[in-house]
Amino acid sequence: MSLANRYSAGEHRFGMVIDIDKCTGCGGCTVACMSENNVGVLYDETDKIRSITWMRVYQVDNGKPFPETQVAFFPRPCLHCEGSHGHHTPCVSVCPATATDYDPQTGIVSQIPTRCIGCRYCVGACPYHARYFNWFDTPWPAGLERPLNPAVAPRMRGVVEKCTFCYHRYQRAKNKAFLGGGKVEEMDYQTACTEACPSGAITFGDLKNPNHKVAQLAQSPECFRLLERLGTNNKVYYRTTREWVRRLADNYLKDEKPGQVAAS
Amino acid sequence: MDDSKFWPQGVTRCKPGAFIAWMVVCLGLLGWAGLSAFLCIFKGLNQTNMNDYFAFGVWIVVDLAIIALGAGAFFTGFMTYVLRRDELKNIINAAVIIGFICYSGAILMLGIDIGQPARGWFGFWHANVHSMLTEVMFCITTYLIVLIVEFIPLILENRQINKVPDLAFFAHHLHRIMIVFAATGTFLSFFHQGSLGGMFGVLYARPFAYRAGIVIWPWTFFLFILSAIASGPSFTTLIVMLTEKVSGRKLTTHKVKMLMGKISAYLLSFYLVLKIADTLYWANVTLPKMGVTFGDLYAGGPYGTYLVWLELGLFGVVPALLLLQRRVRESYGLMALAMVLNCCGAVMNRFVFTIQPLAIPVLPFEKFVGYLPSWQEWGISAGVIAYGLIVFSLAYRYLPVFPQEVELNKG
Amino acid sequence: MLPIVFEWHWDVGHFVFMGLFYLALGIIGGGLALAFKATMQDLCSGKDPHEHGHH
Amino acid sequence: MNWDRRAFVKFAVGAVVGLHASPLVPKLMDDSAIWTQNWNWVPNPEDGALAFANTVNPATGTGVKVCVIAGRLKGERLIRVEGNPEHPTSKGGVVPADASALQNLYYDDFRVKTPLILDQRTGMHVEASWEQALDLVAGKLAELHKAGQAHTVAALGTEAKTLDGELLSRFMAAYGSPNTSFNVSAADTLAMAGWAMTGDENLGFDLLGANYVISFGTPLLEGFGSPVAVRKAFAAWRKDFKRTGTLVQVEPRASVTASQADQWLACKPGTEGAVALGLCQVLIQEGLYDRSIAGAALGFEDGDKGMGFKTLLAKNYSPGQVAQISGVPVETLITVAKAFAKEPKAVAVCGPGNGGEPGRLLDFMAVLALNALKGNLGKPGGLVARQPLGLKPLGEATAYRGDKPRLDGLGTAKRPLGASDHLSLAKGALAGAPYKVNLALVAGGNPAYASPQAGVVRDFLKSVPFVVAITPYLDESSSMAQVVLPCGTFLESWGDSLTPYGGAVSEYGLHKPLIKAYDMVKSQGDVILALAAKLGGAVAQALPFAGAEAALKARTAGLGELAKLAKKSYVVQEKPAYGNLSFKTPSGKLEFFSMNLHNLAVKLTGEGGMGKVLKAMGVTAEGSAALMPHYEPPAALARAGHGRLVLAAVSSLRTPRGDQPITPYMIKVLDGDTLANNDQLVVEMNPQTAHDLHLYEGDLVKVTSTAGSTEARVHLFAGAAPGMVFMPVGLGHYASQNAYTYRRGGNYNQVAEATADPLSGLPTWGLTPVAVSKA
Repeated sequence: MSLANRYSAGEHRFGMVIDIDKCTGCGGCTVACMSENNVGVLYDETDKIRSITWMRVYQVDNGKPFPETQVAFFPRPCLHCEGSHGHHTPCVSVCPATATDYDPQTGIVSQIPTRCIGCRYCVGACPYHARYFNWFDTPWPAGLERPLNPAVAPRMRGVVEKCTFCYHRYQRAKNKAFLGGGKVEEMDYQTACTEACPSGAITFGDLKNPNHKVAQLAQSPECFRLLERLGTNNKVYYRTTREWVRRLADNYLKDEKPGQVAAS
Repeated sequence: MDDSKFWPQGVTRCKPGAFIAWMVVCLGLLGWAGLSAFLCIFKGLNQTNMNDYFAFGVWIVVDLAIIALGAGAFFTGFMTYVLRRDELKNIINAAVIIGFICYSGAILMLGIDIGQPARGWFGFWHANVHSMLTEVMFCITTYLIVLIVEFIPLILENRQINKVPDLAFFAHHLHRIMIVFAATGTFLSFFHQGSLGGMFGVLYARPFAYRAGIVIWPWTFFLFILSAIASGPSFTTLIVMLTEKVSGRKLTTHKVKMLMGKISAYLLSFYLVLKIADTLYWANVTLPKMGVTFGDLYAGGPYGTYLVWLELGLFGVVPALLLLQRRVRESYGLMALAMVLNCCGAVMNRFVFTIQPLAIPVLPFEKFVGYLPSWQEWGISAGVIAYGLIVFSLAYRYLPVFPQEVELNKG
Repeated sequence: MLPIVFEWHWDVGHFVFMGLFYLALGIIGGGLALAFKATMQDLCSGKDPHEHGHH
Repeated sequence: MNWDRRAFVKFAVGAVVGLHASPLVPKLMDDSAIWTQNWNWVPNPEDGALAFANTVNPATGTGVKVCVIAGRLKGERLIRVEGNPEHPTSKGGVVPADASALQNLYYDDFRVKTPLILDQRTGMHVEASWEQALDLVAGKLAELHKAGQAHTVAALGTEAKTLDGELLSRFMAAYGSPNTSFNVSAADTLAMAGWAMTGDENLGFDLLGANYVISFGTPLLEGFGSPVAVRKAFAAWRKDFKRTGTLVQVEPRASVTASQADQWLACKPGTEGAVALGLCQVLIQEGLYDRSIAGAALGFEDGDKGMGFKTLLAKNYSPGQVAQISGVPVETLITVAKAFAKEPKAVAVCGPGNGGEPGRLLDFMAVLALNALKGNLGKPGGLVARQPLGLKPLGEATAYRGDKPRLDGLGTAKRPLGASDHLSLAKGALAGAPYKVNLALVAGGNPAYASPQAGVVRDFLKSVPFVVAITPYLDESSSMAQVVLPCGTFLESWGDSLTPYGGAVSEYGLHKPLIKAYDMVKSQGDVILALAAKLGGAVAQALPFAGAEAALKARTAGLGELAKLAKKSYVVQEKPAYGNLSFKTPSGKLEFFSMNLHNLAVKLTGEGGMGKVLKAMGVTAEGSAALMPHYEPPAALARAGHGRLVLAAVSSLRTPRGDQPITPYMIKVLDGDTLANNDQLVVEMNPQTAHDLHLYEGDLVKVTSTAGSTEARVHLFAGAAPGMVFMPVGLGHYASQNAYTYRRGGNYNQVAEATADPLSGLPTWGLTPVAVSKA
């Protein structure tokens, strides 16, 4: 199916292509994201299952013995799933309070922390662990509240948060384009992680716009999506030439080969 | 201190001292729950051992379990008022009280379980009607209103309260139109029992929970309804039996209990046939499409296939076969045992659907994460049980719950 | 939640869901009102509440 | 109307219905909805106009843009550090240390906000005015000077060639002490190797121009030079899903570089140099080497100095022998060497070790030899010599004129070559030979934590009666100081940075105050200059600047107007200076046999004693081989075995190197394989090695060396070489002011043992024999 037809009607479908063969796992994207989106730091961040990391970089290895071992990294933002029929994002469809929504124009899965009741149903629904619950009040000790970005409201305890593809940047770009009388161009709207990546492993843009680089790259047969078979129909494409990395991106039966299995 | 003038007409109850002692024990548990609730609300849910992998913990298991077991209220109500099985009138009061306890207890628990209790009502205010959880919230709350309406006449029938003419009239008139409430309750309860199942069945990105279905309802929707109405009557009967044992008084005829057992038996058998079919379809069709095998899902952590045998075998087929036999139902002890197994099956089923799907990693490079509830979580869970014990004990002591009690304990 | 608040796009799902919800609430409210009204009537007519016999 | 029961009930019902019909209910619901969203302890950042300012992060060499927001009520504040796409080498993009720099800037508890003076009675630091603090320090210095004890003052700086380093050196020389030390780095080793073989100390690797790169044990993708700039080259080899460049990594662990490389040669620890020599031998035996320069180089063929490099290789470094030494198979050596020779733009890279150590000089020389044989000297994609930028000196050269020997033994027969380092200074001072230190000036860094064998430097600082720290942070070193003088981070002060390690083009980065986060904080240069002014005399004369800005103005006079330069924040040469290297060696040729080294040894002892000198310098090879690239087994390996494992470092861009404190965000992004639950350090071991020691995943172990020990959890990683244990660097801070970094893991520098590198004499701490036992 052609790239644009994978998604429902709507002007844009913002998405990413992440080149795993370029990612060096430096964490630049994660930190840039946290500073852009006011993600706080708890005093104990080693409790990873309660730590908030919108853009998490997973380290994986091929499981082979020395010296055939290799590691690779999966940077994992929110993948902004669309689901297979209409806007049936795993998390959006389950939120009882409409605190998360699928924007039909951009394909971005939004999150409204001030509306979230903290039931965590969406956390359970997301297979990517892209959703995080604020188990704690984030401490902002003296002074550390100063670098907070005014474009993004810091969250309170007891709500769920996640990557929004830096939606505030899109709004800013739209405002700017509106005032300038132009359109939002490819480079006007880029996420913080994309800008930060020193290897240029992340490409961001509109998957529906054939002029955008992301739309061109995502067509490559080397591109695939995480857990594509579940039918989440997300918008973050990964790319690698390494078979073992690709195999780790989805579940396969023993006799199946990646790339030859259709999404369910 | 003599409270006998509040007792129902013509019955005796235990001495106030013993009752107070029992209440103190329950209040102790409630105190534990109170402290836990205080900590969870003022310090946040970091007081629990839940985390981003185990977004749901023991609370949700208890919630789902007691709502399933509380289904005795709606189904007995349905049989009594809508299908006019008059012999069930002898147990309907108990069923309503248990239903009330389970539903109100579940809602209290959910109030602490959500991260923003003050925003709990946003589920109504900003309802997302596509969410099974929204349906659950609406139906549970509305059904709780129904249960309260059903419970009110019973309270008003207390010997002293009934002396007030306004209230006596009101109770009488509520009774007259109880069929309307019972029917509404049946409708509401039917849907939310189903939606609770649907909540997990729709998680299409969680292979362990996901089930195919029809239109918007996954098979779990129907299975949850069935398992709830199969175990609910058993649970109601068990509570009555327990009360009989504790009080040493006969409260209903064995015939009534046998009828409840029979209802359970048929429903449970029907449920099991469908459940086993569903499991086979899921294991052989649904899962392979997602690239997973049945074995994969039981390979890691403490969750082995023994859980399946336990849930469907010991807690499923065994009680179904037992209850189907008249001889078993005729035996007080054997029927009780079968009903206990049946209830365990429902609880187990709820556990399997809440905890296990979260424990099993979906991303191939994710790891199994363990979870054991904290003392605060146990505290709240115990508190809900204590709350139930208190309400039921008070109701039994002061309200004419069992119409046959006077008759059965003559001489 | 209230029909007067238009904060989302109302689709068929909303009509069905909210329709059923308000129907259920209406039945419960109506039933209660009915019982209430009957009570008031009985009170005015000065009947003895314990005449009805047992239910 | 009578208020009977019925009327009341009617009224109540009416009221309830009426209220529900009014807007009161929705209004109250709305209000309470808003109320539930107010969490007054969640900060509400003030909005304002945004602006961007350029600067260069000296810790990473990244050109960055800093976002400044002008709030109406609370004034200006910095909110973000982003990459600067216009910076010619880093071209946008940041690493964690850049993106989280504001956390160190703004962390009040961790910052030195005013001068602090230790109250002897309470043992606590007390706030003081600049006047008081400077008077106290200057008074102490003047007193020592008057007593003829000027040489007993030691200064521990960070980088020698930056503005701050030069100011410190001039200050100390003019004041009258030879004891100034700086952090050692691979740049020192590369400068020595270049000086020994080409006569040029400013060599760089043209990674961007190359399409075949062999990296010898350097963490190319984990912290080499400017990490962002290196990634730009790496990204170019992988542009648009095409592989246009080949990367080969030689090292004993499946690191990020090894995994991202097209080929990983897993070698035994410390044998990377031998692999380079093995490749040299293949080039020669296959006739694939450059004959015009390498073939004509001094010491290539046998000659009057003895055996030539060619013979040495053939004799000791045949593929078979190298395979024996390194564990890299013969066929692999041959294929890689052939591919390297075939590719027109190929370069071999040496650099810092994973622990940030300066590398082994002999290995560097082997890598230079490989490049020379490849014939890539001065060529695009090869080894190039950087053109100097033309920074002006700060005045007439000032050197220590006294007769007291240096405490670190630099310049003596024991250590003829080499750069200064804190550890040797500390060791010398602790030994008291020939004298003890009375006052230590810690300028800018945190040697008590970050120096190799940090425990020794900490003991040294403890032993010094009067310690002055000029630092932005309340860290391990400043907590030991009698006087702490606050200086700014790069975001709030004047200063500069030079070409990152291995850069192919000369770079100059300039940072200026972008914000006044704390009123009393000054640039480090300002503090040194103010101290000089207070002291007066020769010191003031040697440093005749009003402040750091003025000093920078003088220094950059050749680079244009300071204001313009500061706005742009960098000067970077457009492209590498290609063209053959002009060899500034004594022979005027490339030298495999280093005349510079030879002459130095001769100068110290005369021709006859040369062997002895070289022995003292740790070189075991005999004859001409001693002054040629060759392989010396690392001393640490000899003591490993017998149940001991070899400890090596794991470098990562999620942990800082050297002096820079780790930030809260960096701690946060460490995964469980680096910092386990409850802030436990994690060490990696090969599953087989762990099995032999009866250790399992997650076991708590004690890793002990002669230098120190730390506790850690075992993580089994198949990519770790057997017989080794790998430990992350940059953790284990013990200064309690920083609640985010305090006691997070253990400090590699406390366990790693520093030994003198043969020939260079620099401390190196990449491999340490350790005992690993269950804790």
